[in-house]
Amino acid sequence: MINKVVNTIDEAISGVESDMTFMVGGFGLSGIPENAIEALSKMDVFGLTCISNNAGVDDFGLGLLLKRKQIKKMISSYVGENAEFERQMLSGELEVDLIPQGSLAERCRAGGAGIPAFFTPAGFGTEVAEGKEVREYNGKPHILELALTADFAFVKAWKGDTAGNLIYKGTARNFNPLMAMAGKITVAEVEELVPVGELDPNQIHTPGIFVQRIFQGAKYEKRIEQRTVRTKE
Amino acid sequence: MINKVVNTIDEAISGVESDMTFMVGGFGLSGIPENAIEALSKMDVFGLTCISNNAGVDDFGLGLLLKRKQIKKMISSYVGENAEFERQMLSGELEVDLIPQGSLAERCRAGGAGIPAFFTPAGFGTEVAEGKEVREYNGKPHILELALTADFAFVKAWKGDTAGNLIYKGTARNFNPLMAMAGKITVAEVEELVPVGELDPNQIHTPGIFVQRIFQGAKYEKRIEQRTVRTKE
Amino acid sequence: MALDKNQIAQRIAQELQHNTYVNLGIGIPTLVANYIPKGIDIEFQSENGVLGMGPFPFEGEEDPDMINAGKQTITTMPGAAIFDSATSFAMIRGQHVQLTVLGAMEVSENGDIANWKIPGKMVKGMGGAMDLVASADNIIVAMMHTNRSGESKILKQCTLPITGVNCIKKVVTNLAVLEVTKDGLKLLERAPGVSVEEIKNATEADLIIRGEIHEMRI
Amino acid sequence: MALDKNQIAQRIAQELQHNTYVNLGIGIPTLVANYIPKGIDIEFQSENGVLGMGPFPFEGEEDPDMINAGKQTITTMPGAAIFDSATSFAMIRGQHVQLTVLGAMEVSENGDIANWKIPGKMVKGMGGAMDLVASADNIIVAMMHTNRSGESKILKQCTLPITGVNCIKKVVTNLAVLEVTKDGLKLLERAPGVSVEEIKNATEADLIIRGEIHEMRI
Repeated sequence: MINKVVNTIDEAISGVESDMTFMVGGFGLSGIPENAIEALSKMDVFGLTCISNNAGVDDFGLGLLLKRKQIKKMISSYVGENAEFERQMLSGELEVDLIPQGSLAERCRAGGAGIPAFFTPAGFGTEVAEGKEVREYNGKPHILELALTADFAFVKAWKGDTAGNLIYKGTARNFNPLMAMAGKITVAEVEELVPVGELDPNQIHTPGIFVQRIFQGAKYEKRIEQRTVRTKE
Repeated sequence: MINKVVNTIDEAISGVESDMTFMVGGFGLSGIPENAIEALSKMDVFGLTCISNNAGVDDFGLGLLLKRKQIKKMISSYVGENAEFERQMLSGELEVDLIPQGSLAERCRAGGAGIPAFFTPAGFGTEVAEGKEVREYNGKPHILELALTADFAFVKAWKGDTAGNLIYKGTARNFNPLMAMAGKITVAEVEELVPVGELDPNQIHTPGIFVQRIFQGAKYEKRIEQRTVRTKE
Repeated sequence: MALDKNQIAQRIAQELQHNTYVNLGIGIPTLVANYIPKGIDIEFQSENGVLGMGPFPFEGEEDPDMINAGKQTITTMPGAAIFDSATSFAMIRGQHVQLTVLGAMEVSENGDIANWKIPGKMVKGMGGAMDLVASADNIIVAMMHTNRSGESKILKQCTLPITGVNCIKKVVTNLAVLEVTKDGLKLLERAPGVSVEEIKNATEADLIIRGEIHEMRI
Repeated sequence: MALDKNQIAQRIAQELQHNTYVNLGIGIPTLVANYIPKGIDIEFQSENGVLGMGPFPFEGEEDPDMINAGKQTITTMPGAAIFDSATSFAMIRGQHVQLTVLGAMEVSENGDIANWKIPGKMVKGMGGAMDLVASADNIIVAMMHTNRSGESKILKQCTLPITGVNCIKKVVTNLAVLEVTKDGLKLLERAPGVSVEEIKNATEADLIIRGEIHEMRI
């Protein structure tokens, strides 16, 4: 068994440097690597390119890095929950590459899977297709999209074992398994770290081979963005 | 909840016709849809194109269909366990398209995922690359491979629920989840069919959306091809 | 009388087919789930990774690990399944999700849709909308017929950056039900008490009007 | 004296790096698992969908749902993971598996390998071999130096249909350890008691021989 455990958050993020490219898992604030993001927001690293479906909110998630202007460029599908983000983008301080959510997910998976490029119908005829090769398949135009990889991928799971195997809970899974595949160094944080042998091999979502470092997060706020409820009748 | 249960094997394979393309899950004899294959081997359908990693053995699995010469063409990665197969192939009765195992798996997934084509390094410079587009990425030549789909996909899982959700056991998983995605009609057979609500939504390997019909197989032989053991000291 | 948002959702719900998988966008589309006709089995997919979405949770039962694509807390129905974002869009791109209902800022008579960007003003991103409109067999748009200034949002050509070309099949607005045909936009139904003339006046695009146009039944 | 198959496996085992993932092909490569050096942590991947493969099961404990890519019954180690074939080859193609050890019918001095087809005679298929050789950072071939007629299997150019071009890094045979360099095949070590001359005579390809060639330590 290959042991992936790191004992401190500093060890988990060691090697991170300015101008690197990061992937950060999560959808909205659900399933984001809270502890890694917080630690990064205290480091003096700047000029980062950040691949993440969303950009957090002003005071949580990637918003923390945006506030300190650590991020030079965001590659995302939806960034609408963050006022500081919008300000930096409209003022030109922040470069933004918006790409369709499905293409973003597939490009991360492709990066991890050694598939350098693939065709998708998403975005044909739109701004997204500008400069991209178009080819017809099954009577329908498709555009060629390239794989994405990153120097570091930061992901968050529910449980993990010391070999780096991960299990996610609910829709906190989202982009995490795909980014775990695509990071040169994938740093996984988990709510609960267990010894090998405790997780059912049939139920692993991310096999440990995709994870270089694993640690149990010190705490999880797990903030809810849109609390919607119904009342009991 | 959308109910996918069919009550008889006849209902499960209804609509199958000569000259159709089938996908059949399994690796060797592990995880093959035994009941569907047996039922097909009793139907008068011929001229089939069969996409399956392997071709069964002489008297089990796809060997049953080969014996009755129901298969016109095999698309596989490895067919070395079947003497009748080899005879038909060398005599020219059977058309065979051999493709790298990883490309086969990815082409099935692509077919199910609406990705019509992708680049892979596998097979560059070999017979497999003949007639295929070559393009360099990351300093390495890649070939363009096309998605595979099928009129029917026959897959086998360990447990399934009435909504078509599937859970596999061990390495019997193999190609089954990918072919389930790629069948126009996917017929899943399971060792145990349970009501909805019994399977943990977090632990579903194949979401029911990919399955059109599900039934509990009458019996499973689960033959072992290479029984290898060690002795207790 | 023009429909309200709930009535638009109610009218769209009549389009739901038995035993189909449906993706509902944010806003009016979400309301469609409240009006599923009796005897029609539907499973809702949310592109952040859930199939078999249920109603909102009871107060106090919200789970931060269980949200929909609008980031709202949700529940799941028996038979639900959870998956990653790549598998989710495999379902969408691979046309396993039969119907997508989504909102729009503009639609055009050839079936283009614009709903993701107002240059220089609103740049939130397309989220999953481009994948959805490029893939689904059936796409229904739920929208108000005109903007706040009374200008038509149903145009000969979209003026905003488009989300997808030639992709939507039907538009249900507060005034009318329209079908995108290869000859152009066909008026199918009008809101109760709204005349064909009123609809024509509220529509910049040309409308194909054949025979008598019946009122919607809500 | 030339090595036997177990000794070839033993020599290859010396190449194993700590904390790496390794895919072992059928035949001699499988034997490598028996000789993992002390202090070296390795996880074995089998391309049919398992990481953390263990030894063969005890008699009576075979599980038809737990096999390796050679269709042999296996067990798993604590920390194992099971996955589908696409994910398995994502690991391979994405270079997450650091080392592949596989057999060959022929290799050439520029690192080509042929191991899947003898035209008109043996057509079993390439299985996962083409994906493996096209992807892995490090590929070691385990093979006998010559065929049964005594002809070299290490050639200037492969005569059989190739599995991959310019991909293998090392060859360990019953006679020698060879490295594929950009200048050609370099002789690194010789089997105990086997002379450089004997190796040269058994090799059709040109060999780069620099300095003294040491005996392998088994």
